[in-house]
Amino acid sequence: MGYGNLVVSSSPHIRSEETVQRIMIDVIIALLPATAASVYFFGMRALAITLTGIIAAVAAEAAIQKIRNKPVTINDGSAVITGLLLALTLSPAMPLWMVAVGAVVAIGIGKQVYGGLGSNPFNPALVGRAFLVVTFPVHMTTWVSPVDGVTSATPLGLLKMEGIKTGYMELFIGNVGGSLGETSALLLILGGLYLLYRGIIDWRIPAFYLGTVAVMTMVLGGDPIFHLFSGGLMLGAFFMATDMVTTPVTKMGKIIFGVGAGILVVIIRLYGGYPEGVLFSILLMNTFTPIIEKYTRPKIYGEVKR
Amino acid sequence: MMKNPIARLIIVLALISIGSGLFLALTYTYTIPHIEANAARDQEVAILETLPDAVSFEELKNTEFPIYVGLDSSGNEVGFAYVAEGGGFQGMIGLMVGVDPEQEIITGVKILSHSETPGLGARITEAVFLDQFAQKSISDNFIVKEDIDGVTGATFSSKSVSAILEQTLPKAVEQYRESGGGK
Amino acid sequence: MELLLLFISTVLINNFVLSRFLGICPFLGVSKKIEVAFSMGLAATFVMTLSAIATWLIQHYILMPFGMERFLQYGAFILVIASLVQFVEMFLKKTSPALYQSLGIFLPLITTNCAILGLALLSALNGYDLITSTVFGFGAGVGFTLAISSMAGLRENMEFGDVPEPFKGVPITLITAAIMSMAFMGFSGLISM
Amino acid sequence: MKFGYEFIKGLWDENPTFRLVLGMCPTLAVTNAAMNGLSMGLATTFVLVGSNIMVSALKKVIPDEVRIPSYVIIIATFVTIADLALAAFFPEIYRVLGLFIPLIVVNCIILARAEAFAAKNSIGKSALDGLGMGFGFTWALTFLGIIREILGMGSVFGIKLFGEGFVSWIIFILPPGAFLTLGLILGLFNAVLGKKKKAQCS
Amino acid sequence: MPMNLLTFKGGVHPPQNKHRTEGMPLNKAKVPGLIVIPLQQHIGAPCEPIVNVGEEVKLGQKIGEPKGFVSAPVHSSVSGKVAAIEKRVHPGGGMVMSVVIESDGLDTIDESIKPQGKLEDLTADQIKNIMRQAGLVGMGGATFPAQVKFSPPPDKKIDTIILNGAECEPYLTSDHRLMVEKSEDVVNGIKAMMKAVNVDKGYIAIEENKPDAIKAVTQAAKGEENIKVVTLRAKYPQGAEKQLIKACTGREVPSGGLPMDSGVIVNNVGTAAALACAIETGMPLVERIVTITGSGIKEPQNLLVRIGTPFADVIEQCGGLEENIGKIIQGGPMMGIAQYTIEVPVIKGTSGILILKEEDLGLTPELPCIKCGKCVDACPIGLMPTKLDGFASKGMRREAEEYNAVDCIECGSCSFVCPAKRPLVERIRLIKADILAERRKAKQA
Amino acid sequence: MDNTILIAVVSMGAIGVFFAGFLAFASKKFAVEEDPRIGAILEVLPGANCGGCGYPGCSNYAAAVVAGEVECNGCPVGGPDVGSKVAKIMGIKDADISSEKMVAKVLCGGDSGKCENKYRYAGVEDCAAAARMAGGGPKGCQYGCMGYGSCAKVCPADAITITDGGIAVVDEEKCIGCKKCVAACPKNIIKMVPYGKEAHVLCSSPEPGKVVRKVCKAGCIACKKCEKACKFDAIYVENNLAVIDYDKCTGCMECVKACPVKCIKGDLEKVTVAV
Ligand SMILES: Cc1cc2nc3c(=O)[nH]c(=O)nc-3n(C[C@H](O)[C@H](O)[C@H](O)COP(=O)(O)O)c2cc1C
Ligand SMILES: Cc1cc2nc3c(=O)[nH]c(=O)nc-3n(C[C@H](O)[C@H](O)[C@H](O)COP(=O)(O)O)c2cc1C
Ligand SMILES: Cc1cc2nc3c(=O)[nH]c(=O)nc-3n(C[C@H](O)[C@H](O)[C@H](O)COP(=O)(O)O)c2cc1C
Ligand SMILES: Cc1cc2nc3c(=O)[nH]c(=O)nc-3n(C[C@H](O)[C@H](O)[C@H](O)CO)c2cc1C
Ligand code: SF4
Ligand code: SF4
Ligand code: SF4
Ligand code: SF4
Ligand code: FES
Repeated sequence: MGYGNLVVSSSPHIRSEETVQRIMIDVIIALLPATAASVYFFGMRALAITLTGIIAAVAAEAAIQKIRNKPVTINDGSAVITGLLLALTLSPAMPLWMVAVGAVVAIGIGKQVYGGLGSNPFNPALVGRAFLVVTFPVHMTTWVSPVDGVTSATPLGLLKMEGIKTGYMELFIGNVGGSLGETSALLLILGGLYLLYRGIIDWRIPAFYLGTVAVMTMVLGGDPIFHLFSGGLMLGAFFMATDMVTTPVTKMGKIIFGVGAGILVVIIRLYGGYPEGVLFSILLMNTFTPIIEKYTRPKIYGEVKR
Repeated sequence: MMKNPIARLIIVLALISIGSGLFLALTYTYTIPHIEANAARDQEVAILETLPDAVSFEELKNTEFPIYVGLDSSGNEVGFAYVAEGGGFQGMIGLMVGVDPEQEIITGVKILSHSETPGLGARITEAVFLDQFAQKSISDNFIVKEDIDGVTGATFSSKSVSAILEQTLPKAVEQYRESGGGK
Repeated sequence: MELLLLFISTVLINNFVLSRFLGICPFLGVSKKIEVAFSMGLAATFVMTLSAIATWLIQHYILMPFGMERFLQYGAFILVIASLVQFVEMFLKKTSPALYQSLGIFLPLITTNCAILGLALLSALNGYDLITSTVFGFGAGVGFTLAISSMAGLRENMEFGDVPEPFKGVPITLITAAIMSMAFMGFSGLISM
Repeated sequence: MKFGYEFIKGLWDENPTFRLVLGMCPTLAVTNAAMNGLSMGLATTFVLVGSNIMVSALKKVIPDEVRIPSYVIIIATFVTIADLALAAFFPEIYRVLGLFIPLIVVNCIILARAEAFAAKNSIGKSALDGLGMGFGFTWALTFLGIIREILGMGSVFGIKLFGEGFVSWIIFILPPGAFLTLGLILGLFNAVLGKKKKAQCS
Repeated sequence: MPMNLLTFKGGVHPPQNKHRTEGMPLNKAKVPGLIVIPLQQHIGAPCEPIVNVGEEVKLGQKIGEPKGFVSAPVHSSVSGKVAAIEKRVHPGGGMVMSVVIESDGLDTIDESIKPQGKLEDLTADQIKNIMRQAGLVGMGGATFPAQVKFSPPPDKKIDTIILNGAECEPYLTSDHRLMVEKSEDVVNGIKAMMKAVNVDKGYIAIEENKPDAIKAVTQAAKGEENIKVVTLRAKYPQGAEKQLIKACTGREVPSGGLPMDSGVIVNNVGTAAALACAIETGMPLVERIVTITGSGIKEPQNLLVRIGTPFADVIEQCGGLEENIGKIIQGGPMMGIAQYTIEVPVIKGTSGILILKEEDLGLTPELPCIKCGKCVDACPIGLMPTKLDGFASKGMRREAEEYNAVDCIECGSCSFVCPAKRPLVERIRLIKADILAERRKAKQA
Repeated sequence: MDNTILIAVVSMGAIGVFFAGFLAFASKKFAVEEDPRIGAILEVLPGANCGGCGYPGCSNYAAAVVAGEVECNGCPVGGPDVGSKVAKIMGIKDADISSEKMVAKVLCGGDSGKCENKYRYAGVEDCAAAARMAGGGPKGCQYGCMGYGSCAKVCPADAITITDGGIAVVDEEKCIGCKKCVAACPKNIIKMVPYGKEAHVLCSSPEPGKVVRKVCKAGCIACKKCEKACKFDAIYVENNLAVIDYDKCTGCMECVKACPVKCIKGDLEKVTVAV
């Protein structure tokens, strides 16, 4: 009675409610306030860039999976995040076709060529951005002011090239030149806290990343508050350095990742040729992620010393 | 048994080496005049370009870095050119700087070597950028965006050139004067 | 300070593999396992440091005095490097078999690696003094080790991803190198400020 | 027929760049423009042919123990000749290729052909082999150079292809672009032509 | 929540789902007409039948004689006639020789059954003998013969007995009810155990979510200075013996070792109660408490079931199945074994029968690992399940071994938390089996 | 300028002499013994030491080939020529002595039309994993092929396919006889049989006919009709299962015709011996 149609499988027979899709949707939710703020500050142009980024990323994902004869998995939401995050790192003055190129590169070279979700060693959105920076450096460094819409440098650019420091309050609210998503630290922190609350990101990476930047700038005679709230640091710390795919899975590994990225940002910002170092710091740490992971394996219960 | 092969080994390798040495030496003797001529021409072009009034030059002895005194057709000193070096965006930037010590102005700047980004930082080699320095006083600060228009998208490289000039000019003039220039 | 800057610059900014394209063959070939890659890097660092010294001596005490640096340089350098490597290999084999097992086996590969000859030539070209040459050689080795080890880490993980068949092996490694190279561009401008 | 194959094989079947994936350093370093790729290819071809001929001619004389050093000396000789000649007569090209001319000495292709082919075959065949391999290398480098130059500067052999509006993709003439272009092209070749089948040990 | 609850590192919090049966008093299950007693209900060598088809047997009569040291006898749980001795489906997986007995409904007790005297008068060896004769095996699920556990090699000094009342598996409440209703037996059992190996430290460890059990056992253990009732944090797999030992004693069982390597013997509270019962009445292990629960059963219950009762009979007493049944599991949802037929009998290790409806199965396809690290954080052993999963799916045995695959206790925490729904333990089990097979081969060679 | 030539010739000569002497001395002083095959392989390898094979140098690659870690044609410089030479060096040592080509055969014919599943299996698509489940896997017959393709996954020659009916079949032509599948099958139903033999008993159940008939329409019921039909004593029933002695089998296909459940398979078109 009742059998013949029973399911048999290996234990465990129950699974947690959490799914990949749910995680991705949460990240998108967490990014919404900052996205909305960018539209508020920069107008429809920001919206157009955001949508271009998302659509191009999703379309590239679907197209490549079609070509490869693999199931199309665009509804897991990861391509949306990639497109959105890429858009948030771009200048509002960016030509739309370049945004699309960046998104296609992000998905194609940053993700699908490695086998798609979960297999990419580098953060796809940052691969896209890095490609754009190296390909179209002039466009990538032309910023407009949200106040009057004319060309203006970012606070970090101003500091590096002209030695001018922007006020804290403007940084915090987001009333400054820069990329779509790096303007308002406040809303980014809000999104980050939401992700922490939902248990999606681990506190270690943002905490050690930001902490290291603060301590290092202080030690090297910079202004920690200015550096924490300017540039893409908040966006990077809460949304990019936390991309689980490209960061270590171990707790100790996450700490090392955060500290390493923090050191790199400060070095590049204070001593390097670029005003901003978040992009490079995360990509560089992505490079070392496998090694970090390999040498920070958790202690095993009852480990026998050999 | 053992002796023979080793001897052969040594002899063959020696012969090949000797042949190679011979061959190379011949090639060398044949090409070296051309190579030296090329180098000399490059140097001459660089020096004379930065010293528009000069037609020939002489190298000053015992200076920290190369300094060349420019002479006009009648053999009078019309200024000097020196080689300066400093860090750029990707690597070192080498400059030839022409100076008129009388008027204390720059007569010309030329990039000898650099490894800046092609199409970006590399545009510091273009006349539009470099010509701005000519006729500027040697005590100038060459502040990019104020005194000098930087290359778009390559503020860093532009600033590097300015910085090299600012740092080396006084020293060059001093060396020039110490080594007996400007009499 | 000068030396420290040179060191940093050779390791990070002008990384031999990622921005000077030297030593690509072992970088592509011997970067499948972290341990192996790291040993390779160590061996290369060792040989690079030694040959930086050796070629400097040859350059300054044999070639230059006789005015032969322009045309006997390549042959002399490569022979010196080859015999040096061979000597080190045999020395290791004889004195420390354990060390030989972990490092020595990489030595033959290093001989025909353009990074080493490139190093010698660059150092001669830039007119470095002995100490600077040594630091340069050491830095180049460290940079090579850094690049090849992290590439090996990435490739170990790639085993588990579904890399499209045509891209498996060299192509994906090159694409990864491209991204690494972009990441290393972040260090641009470090020395000059 | 067989003689012809020694030449043809280097062009595709055993193309050093695309099939054997050898000599990657110069391939990546000098292909930022078509002209550079071409010149580097030709210089390498010169060395290849020269050393192949010499090695083949001396193959009976050279004892086994010193064959590698002998080959190295022979190769270094030809490289130095190429180097001097370029410096004397083509200073512009020499400046661009710079360091990579002497590095031909350690280009695996050359030693490999000397060992694997010239040491076992007649002078004529060896010369053809060297020429084929060299041309294979040359076209591959030129091909990469053309692609990178078009994308990175909008020109081929220095001739501008597009109007003022063209935005050049600088990455392609920078180090990352070298890796990227070669990686993508190798992948695409594999995709279109099928991967080299690995036979089995029986 | 008290601050100093004992616990371990890692672990997960699956929904408990114990509310339906935790307050339900024990009921005796009806004795079915046909009983199927597998000759192997323990880890180790199977028994040989010592009865023949057609023979009359009595309640408590030994019908299977153990072969080998690591083995345990089986007894008839009813009186009646042997109907067949044949291979039958076993809840553990395969087909096992079983004695099928037609019950006469009289429960005539075998004459060998008699009280074994007072605990104070028994020697250690006598207690161990009672364990052996009663066919006592671990009732926590592993069914390891009890007396074997209590006969450690002389060089292993045992100083602590821990009774495992954690019952960390969701849904199950059989230990919980046992501790509430038979707390005296539990305490007597641990006393006997402590005497059997001559130790003076005993813990009864219970998760915080069973306050009534904690109260009852504490009450029963009053005056026993050597026995400590400890409260554990409710977290899965708190009941796994290595985690329990860590929580209670702070010691870690060395990798590859057994609890006795750290001086501890861990037993289920049910094992202790059965021992107490065997000493008091002489009755061997012929019945046990089973929780029948899950979304697919009409009336969930805790039943005292005779060993050998087919699942079908037990289910019928619980009001039968709901519509659209998807899975029938012996044991809990985290470690239990899925069945394909309800012909299988209740055996000594059957702590529960869990029946899930199709819609509760959560059969989602596996996605690529997103390296979220949740499995790494969850693993109570400190393994890296995501890596092991990768190694296992590529058949990379050496690497898996290097990453300590054999230390996996197969608790399933990793599979449970994985958002990509990867079958992590499943693959780890495979590679682990592979490694162990390889090691055996190497040992033989 | 003459000076230059003189110096060059002399110094190069000196370097040559030094180097040759050094090498001669070294090769005598530091000789090492190793597997002669390593030397033999090293001999045919190009010796470029380029690392293209993934090993740090030619000698390491050679050692790896001899250790069986890597295939013979892993050297990109040498290409196929060198590959086949290396294979020859390896092959001479390892060549199979038996001349008859053996191929793998999956001895189960109970596809989904003939043998129904006991339940739905929801787990890793892997035979070893499925075989651990209750009842030895979902297959009605616990001895039968479950079709999750563990054998196909390990086959280096791509010789195994899973039919629509969910059982594995080996392509005789592609099979290279490596036996990897035999080791991979948890049901132990892949056996090596001589290539070209036509008749095979496609059942592995040792259960009595009564039990077999209950779960599978294509299983051997041990009726012994084949035994009687065979004129060459080449088939016999043992442990409730018909077994063919391939040494005796002539391919007459009489057993195939005689089997009532059609579990002996053979192409009747290809009768090799007339009776
Ligand atoms: C922003 C933030 C910072 C935290 N910092 C710390 C900390 O420095 N040390 C700590 O032990 N827990 C800290 N926590 C608490 C953790 O959320 C949590 O309790 C802890 O990581 C759990 O450890 P486990 O992952 O090992 O279970 C922090 C939490 C947040 C949200
Ligand atoms: C690939 C690439 C190459 C670059 N090369 C140079 C360079 O050669 N010189 C330079 O000053 N900046 C270079 N930059 C730096 C940026 O353009 C930098 O933001 C710029 O120095 C500051 O911008 P601004 O000139 O518009 O103020 C490069 C950036 C990238 C991405
Ligand atoms: C993941 C896991 C969870 C376990 N949970 C429990 C449990 O909740 N209760 C229990 O008594 N035994 C549990 N066990 C079994 C114990 O590890 C141990 O085998 C048992 O307590 C020993 O007692 P026994 O021999 O009397 O059964 C669990 C084992 C594992 C591997
Ligand atoms: C917390 C979190 C952060 C993420 N950050 C990024 C990101 O920075 N860039 C990106 O392309 N995708 C991001 N994703 C999406 C996804 O993980 C990413 O596309 C994978 O790297 C693709 O394999 C993020 C996802 C999560 C859950
Ligand atoms: S790896 Fe093993 S011990 Fe760790 S969580 Fe998974 S099943 Fe449990
Ligand atoms: S829980 Fe799942 S998705 Fe997360 S790291 Fe582990 S295996 Fe990967
Ligand atoms: S033959 Fe064996 S391994 Fe192959 S599919 Fe069938 S059961 Fe699986
Ligand atoms: S695994 Fe080997 S024996 Fe089996 S079918 Fe494939 S080639 Fe034949
Ligand atoms: S060409 Fe082989 S290492 Fe550079």
